[in-house]
Amino acid sequence: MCLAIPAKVEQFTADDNAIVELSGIRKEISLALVDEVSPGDYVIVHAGYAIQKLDVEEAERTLALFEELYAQTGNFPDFPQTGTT
Amino acid sequence: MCLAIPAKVEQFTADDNAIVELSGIRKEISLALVDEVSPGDYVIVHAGYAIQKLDVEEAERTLALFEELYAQTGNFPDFPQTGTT
Amino acid sequence: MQSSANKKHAYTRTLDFKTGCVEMMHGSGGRAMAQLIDQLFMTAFDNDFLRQMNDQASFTSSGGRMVMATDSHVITPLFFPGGDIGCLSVHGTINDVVMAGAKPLYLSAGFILEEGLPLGDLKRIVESMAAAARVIPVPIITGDTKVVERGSGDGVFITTTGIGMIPENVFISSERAKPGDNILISGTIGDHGIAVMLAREDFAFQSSLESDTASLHDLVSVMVEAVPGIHVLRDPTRGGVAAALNEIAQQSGTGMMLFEERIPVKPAVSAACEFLGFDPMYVANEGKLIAVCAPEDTDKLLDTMRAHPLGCNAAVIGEIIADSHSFVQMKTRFGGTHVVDWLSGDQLPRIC
Amino acid sequence: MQSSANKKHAYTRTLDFKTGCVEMMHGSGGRAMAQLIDQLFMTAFDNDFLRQMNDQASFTSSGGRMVMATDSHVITPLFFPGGDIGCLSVHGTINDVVMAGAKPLYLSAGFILEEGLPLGDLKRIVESMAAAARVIPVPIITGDTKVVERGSGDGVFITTTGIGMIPENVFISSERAKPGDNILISGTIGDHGIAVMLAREDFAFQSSLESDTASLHDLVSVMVEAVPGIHVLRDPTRGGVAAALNEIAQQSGTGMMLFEERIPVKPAVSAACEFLGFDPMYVANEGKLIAVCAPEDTDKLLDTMRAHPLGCNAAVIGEIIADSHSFVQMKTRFGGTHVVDWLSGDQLPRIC
Amino acid sequence: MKYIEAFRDGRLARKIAGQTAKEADPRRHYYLMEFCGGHTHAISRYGIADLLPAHIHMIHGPGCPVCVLPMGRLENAIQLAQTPGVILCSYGDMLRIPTAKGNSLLKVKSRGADIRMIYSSSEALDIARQNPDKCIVFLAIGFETTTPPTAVVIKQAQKLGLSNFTVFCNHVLTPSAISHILLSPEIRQLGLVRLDGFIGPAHVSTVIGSRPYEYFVEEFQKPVVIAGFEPLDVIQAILMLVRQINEGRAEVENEFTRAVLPHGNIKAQKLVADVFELRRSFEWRGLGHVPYSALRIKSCFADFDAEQRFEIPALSLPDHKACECGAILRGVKHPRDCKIFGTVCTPDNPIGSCMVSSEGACAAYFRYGRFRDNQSQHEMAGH
Amino acid sequence: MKYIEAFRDGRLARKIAGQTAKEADPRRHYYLMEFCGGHTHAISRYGIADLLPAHIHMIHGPGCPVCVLPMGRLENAIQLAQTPGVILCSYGDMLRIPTAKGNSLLKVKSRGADIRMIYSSSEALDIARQNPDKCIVFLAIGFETTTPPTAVVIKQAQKLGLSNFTVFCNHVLTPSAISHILLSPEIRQLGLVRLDGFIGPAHVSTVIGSRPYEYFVEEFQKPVVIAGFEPLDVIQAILMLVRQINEGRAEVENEFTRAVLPHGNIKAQKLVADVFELRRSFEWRGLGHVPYSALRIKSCFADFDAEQRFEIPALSLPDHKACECGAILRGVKHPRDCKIFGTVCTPDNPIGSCMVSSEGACAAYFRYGRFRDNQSQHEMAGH
Ligand code: SF4
Ligand code: SF4
Ligand SMILES: [Mg+2]
Ligand SMILES: [Mg+2]
Ligand SMILES: [Mg+2]
Ligand SMILES: [Mg+2]
Ligand SMILES: [Mg+2]
Ligand SMILES: [Mg+2]
Ligand SMILES: [Mg+2]
Ligand SMILES: [Mg+2]
Ligand SMILES: [Mg+2]
Ligand SMILES: [Mg+2]
Repeated sequence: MCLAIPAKVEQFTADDNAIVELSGIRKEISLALVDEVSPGDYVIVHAGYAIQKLDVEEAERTLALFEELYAQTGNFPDFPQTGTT
Repeated sequence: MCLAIPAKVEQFTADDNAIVELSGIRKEISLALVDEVSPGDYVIVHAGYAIQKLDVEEAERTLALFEELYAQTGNFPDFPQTGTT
Repeated sequence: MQSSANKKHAYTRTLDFKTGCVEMMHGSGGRAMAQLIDQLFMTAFDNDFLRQMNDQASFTSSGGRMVMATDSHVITPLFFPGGDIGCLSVHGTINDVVMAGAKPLYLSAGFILEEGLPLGDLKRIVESMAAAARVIPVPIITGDTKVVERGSGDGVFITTTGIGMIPENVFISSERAKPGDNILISGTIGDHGIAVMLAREDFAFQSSLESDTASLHDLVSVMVEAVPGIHVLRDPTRGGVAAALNEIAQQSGTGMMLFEERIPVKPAVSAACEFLGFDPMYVANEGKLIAVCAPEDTDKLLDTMRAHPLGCNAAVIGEIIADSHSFVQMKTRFGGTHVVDWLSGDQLPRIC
Repeated sequence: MQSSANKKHAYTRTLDFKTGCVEMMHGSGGRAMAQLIDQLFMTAFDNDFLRQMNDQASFTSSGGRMVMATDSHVITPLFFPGGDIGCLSVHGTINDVVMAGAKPLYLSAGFILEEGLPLGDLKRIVESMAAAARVIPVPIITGDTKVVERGSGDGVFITTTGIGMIPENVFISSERAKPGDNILISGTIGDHGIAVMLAREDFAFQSSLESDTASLHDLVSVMVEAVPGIHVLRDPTRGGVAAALNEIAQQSGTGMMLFEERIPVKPAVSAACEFLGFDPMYVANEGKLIAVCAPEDTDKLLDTMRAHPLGCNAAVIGEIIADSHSFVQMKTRFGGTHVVDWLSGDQLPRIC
Repeated sequence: MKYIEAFRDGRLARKIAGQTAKEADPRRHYYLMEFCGGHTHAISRYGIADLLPAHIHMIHGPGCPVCVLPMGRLENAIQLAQTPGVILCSYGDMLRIPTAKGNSLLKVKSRGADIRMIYSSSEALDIARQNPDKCIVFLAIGFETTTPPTAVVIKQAQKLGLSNFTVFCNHVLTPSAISHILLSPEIRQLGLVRLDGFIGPAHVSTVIGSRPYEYFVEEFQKPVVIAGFEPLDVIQAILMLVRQINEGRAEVENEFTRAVLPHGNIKAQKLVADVFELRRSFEWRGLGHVPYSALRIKSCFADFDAEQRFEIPALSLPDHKACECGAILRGVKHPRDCKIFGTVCTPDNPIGSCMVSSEGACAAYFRYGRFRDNQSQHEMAGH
Repeated sequence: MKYIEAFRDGRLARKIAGQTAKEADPRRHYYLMEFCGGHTHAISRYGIADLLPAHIHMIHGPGCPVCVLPMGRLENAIQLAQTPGVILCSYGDMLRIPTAKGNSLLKVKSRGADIRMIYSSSEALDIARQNPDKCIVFLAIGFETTTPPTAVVIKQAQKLGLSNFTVFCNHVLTPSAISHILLSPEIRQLGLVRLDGFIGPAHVSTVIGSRPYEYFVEEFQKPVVIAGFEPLDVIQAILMLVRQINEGRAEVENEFTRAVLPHGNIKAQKLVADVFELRRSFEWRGLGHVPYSALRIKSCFADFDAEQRFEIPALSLPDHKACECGAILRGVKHPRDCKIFGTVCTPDNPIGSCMVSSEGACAAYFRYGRFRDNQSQHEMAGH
């Protein structure tokens, strides 16, 4: 439920709106639900509204955690086989 | 101006309307503008209204007059020629 | 090649032709569209070409002079006395194919459906189309279906394209009309246009008039057999006989002289024209043809046409004359002459 | 045969392409229609076949295996980044013709115009169509024009039908897919559908994405020359790659295994799909093809495709497997597997 | 078609034409005006001119409602049709009349205005009932024949309390127009136009009767023969006019006795009198402002009067500068006198109103007469 | 796509999956419910189940707004859409949900109802402004994520004085639904369903924060790990849950720290509190009447409340009798337990709501899981 994606705020437009960008796609969304957003920030966009800011540092920390795990773990089971690959 | 054609009244329908007939074509028209019309009468139909009764006797009289003229007249000029007929 | 019958279907509920309607999903390339094609089009048109189920149909040609013709069919109402948009869409294109004297070989069909069209109506239309194609017979070998939003279409539009093969000794083309040639018509004019017009509810007409919609393939085939040297054939559809004759006149650089009293018109068509302020010369036909031939071929051609059920009211209605203005003239029953010009604008019912 | 240029015209005022609109009279078979055909269609498509001005076009065939394909084109907006309904209507049908490995020969075009369409827009569309046909080159040899009332159409619908000739040694058909065959795609997927979707004003998107609409005749011609034994070709249009693959799987009675990481998708297309809740596998393409060939032909075919401008992002995306259920499966980038089913209903933007 | 085809009999036509040729004095010319477009149409359609001797000249009068609607009223109608929430209903004839700038109701319809072509005034009422949230304006035009059906629907609308139904009334009166023509300087003072007699209206007369022409005959001393619209009616009326002229009579004669009574249709006249009243003056295309020549809706039906409901402004707009419609409608010029006839102005792209209706003098000449001049100007191969 | 693709890395996934397999106790089973359809979708779409050892079982929860809308409310919406003068606006997801009789908003749209698919609540407001003569009803559905945008437009409509705009509110609350599931007899008393832990909502939690789950963890002693909707988030959350279970902990943990704060989005919460208030009880499909599980529009915004403006009746309609959606939504049954799964009920002709949204358990199983069972049942050539 609740399809939402992170996108970068590029510039403010009228009526508490802003243009956000994701891989070259730009869309005008509403900032009515978030405070203190600046261009360059990432926001989580749902149904045309930013519903929360994305904490970039936390995102990197989570990814670093995954990588750490990757470095730690030695062996792991193979993918289960399906099809003829 | 004022395209209108004679048609025969076949039957009365609701709202001072009637079905008229001309060579197998039937159409519902209004009788709001004419008085004392009976089925079998001919009326002059204009824009969906009977605007006058057709006097059948007078029509026959006019046609008879033409025929009379036809019988009287001996010779008459040829059609002017156009095209290659 | 896999037949439609032993293919495994990805759907278990059959289409609801009783209460169902066309929905946007029937055109979006998913399973609903595949089902519509399979349960309706494939079933009604059933033939080996369609069963190839490729993006295109392939067939073998022996080579020679071929023809291609196309018509998009739009009509309100979809069902009218004497026919419907389904059979009309076969006749409309086949008649264009056979106006070259050609034998029709294959048809394609493109459907543009409006969201909300009852599936039952669509089925009736498709089956009427299949029946019309079967009697010729000409297989509908490939097709396409699109669905547009309600309000962006008008029930159904059908575009058919036909290809055919011209017999070796036949050379029919409108620029072959020559002064002295006779102009023939295969029957009464204006039946289709008037029948459709009277079927419109708002005019409150009743009549037993029917559209003349018919495939002329067989009539043409006996005509070219009898007189391979026919100069011109044309079906007087939109714009009526007037448009078809003006086209021939313009394309051949000739004029025409018609005789009003020889032009067959049903009394009911005349009467409807009087009511509406129409001229039957401008009213559409869908099962009639105009032929132009040399004077020496005229009797044979007329007899051949009259011997065919679709030509029993055939008549010689005029002749080609030399005229650098390409005027189509008509000698009226009354004795005078006037120009039968192209239709201007639309033929609208009028009161004056 | 009389040329359009030296014919005498019955009208002296030229069509007003600046401020004029399509009116009902442009479809009613009168002089207004003749003028539209002459000043727009004949001028843009100019060729000897059209100039025959008969109800049909005739041409000479050398005989052999021919193909016929048709597509009705409906699209909103009529003009979109990378193309318009005009060039699309040429590509859509030509691509179906060439998916048999055929050389395209002739096109027909049926127009359904909505009253009120600016004549300037129509001119742009027709000229785009003419340009698209010219580069192939394939002449548009016959056509038809209808006008429907405002509210009964959507600007313009174009149905084109194409015929082509299959080279002798080529036998391409979807039922020829065999377990072990490789599945190739000619480039990035979803460009057309996403570009058109983003062009819709109400979604307030901006992007530099363009439709991939293109004629694949030349790509196919180099492909069949390099590998005449190609088993299957199909252009993944409506319903996207998913629909095309499911059709092939069903028609050949095989299954498929795809590898997500090998499927080329532009980052912007992926991003738009994230915004809208779409899956690019279900998004339409108009200038891409899927090829299925034997493993031993794969490298040569892939190299040939990559050497062509329209195939520079070509990739082997999976292989045919035996599967009586004809499931199309995909190994995800993540390592798991899922079924790439037909699209259900319409792909609608969603929030959950 | 009973009582129609019998009046189109070519065999009789040639007899009557022969008789006319015999009786017409070869030493003089006869200038006869058919007031009505219906007669114009019959003359052109059946080629009646081909049957007449060269010294009988038919002059087309202004009796075509489409042709005489002035530019300003047409522009009013076009603006009404573009008013949001309005459905404009009118007869098919009206839709193609061009403004000087080439606009028309059909053109604004193609651009989105909601304009409905109707065949009968009662359809406009039906549309009003079916669209309670829209304002329906019935653009009413026509002569005395077409006015009674308008009166009927206005009364019905009042009875039904249909508050969304209005009529933009443009009904005009025939006798005033005929008088006006005879009073015009070209005829009275300049002698530019000679008129020896009139063919009187057919269907107008079924409603108003033959009596209104009596005053006219007395005042102007020109014979009038009321005639039906079938070609035999017309040719017979011509013969009757030739006879009156030859005999120096100026009387009202009635050839159309099968449908025209001296007093006309009294029921229809009463209905019209209930709903409408005379305008002091009304503009006619070609004729200018003609006193007491048109009707307006009475104040007791003001709710149904579009002119009041929409505060329609009085507009007086000039015709296209090259267009000779005005002079043609007054009988002063012939279509071939117009510089743009058949080139810039054609039935497909009419510039003036006379090119619109098939009853317009220019359209009739384009369709039915033009080829004769062409034939006399150009030698044709094989003839 | 920054901060998206990094969380879909298959190489890392295999590592985390390997770690999970290593840490999971082979002597026991782990029953984990992902409450949210977003997680269900990720699990199916990326084939996460293929990466998990067989003794970790994922149970699909009721977290799909489409799936839990009860029949009665859907029927209300369909009737609203068919009301003359109404334009019903809703998210694309809603349009295909079938009633027991197979009707849907898309079907009534195809039959002429004016239904507009919108992407954002603000479009509904635009439609209201562009159609002043129509009544616009915004069919609002969704969990805490989707409620704030509805609150925004209701406030804007009030500010603009848009009297033709109303909202048919069906917003529901996540924590009450989770509690309700854990209180259900199948779990509490019958022990029919075992639940060892929850993957907590991603985007719902960005709005409500992680705190609301604290009560829940204490009350029911089940671990909760809030996780993002990307596949790495999910697999990591599974590992975190396995660890809590192994260690006998029952805590709220947050894997989705990049977007979820303990207190959530306070601005959004305030807006929601301004406009909405709790309903005493609300029907959920599958769960029945759940106390304090939904919101209604406060009386100070009554003008914008479609329930009041249109006097929408309370309807309670049974599901299709063969449909097991209810039991599936409670985690009691699996799609394959439904007799009509994949035969009568398919994504093209869904019978129950779980077959509609790609987040529905039945649709997910049809698209992403079904072939596995087929493969185990049927020997395939060449394998
Ligand atoms: S041809 Fe007739 S209608 Fe046209 S501009 Fe000239 S006078 Fe006016
Ligand atoms: S398959 Fe799922 S949605 Fe369909 S009827 Fe069964 S339980 Fe309900
Ligand atoms: Mg294709
Ligand atoms: Mg054609
Ligand atoms: Mg045709
Ligand atoms: Mg197609
Ligand atoms: Mg429609
Ligand atoms: Mg034809
Ligand atoms: Mg095709
Ligand atoms: Mg195609
Ligand atoms: Mg055609
Ligand atoms: Mg439209």
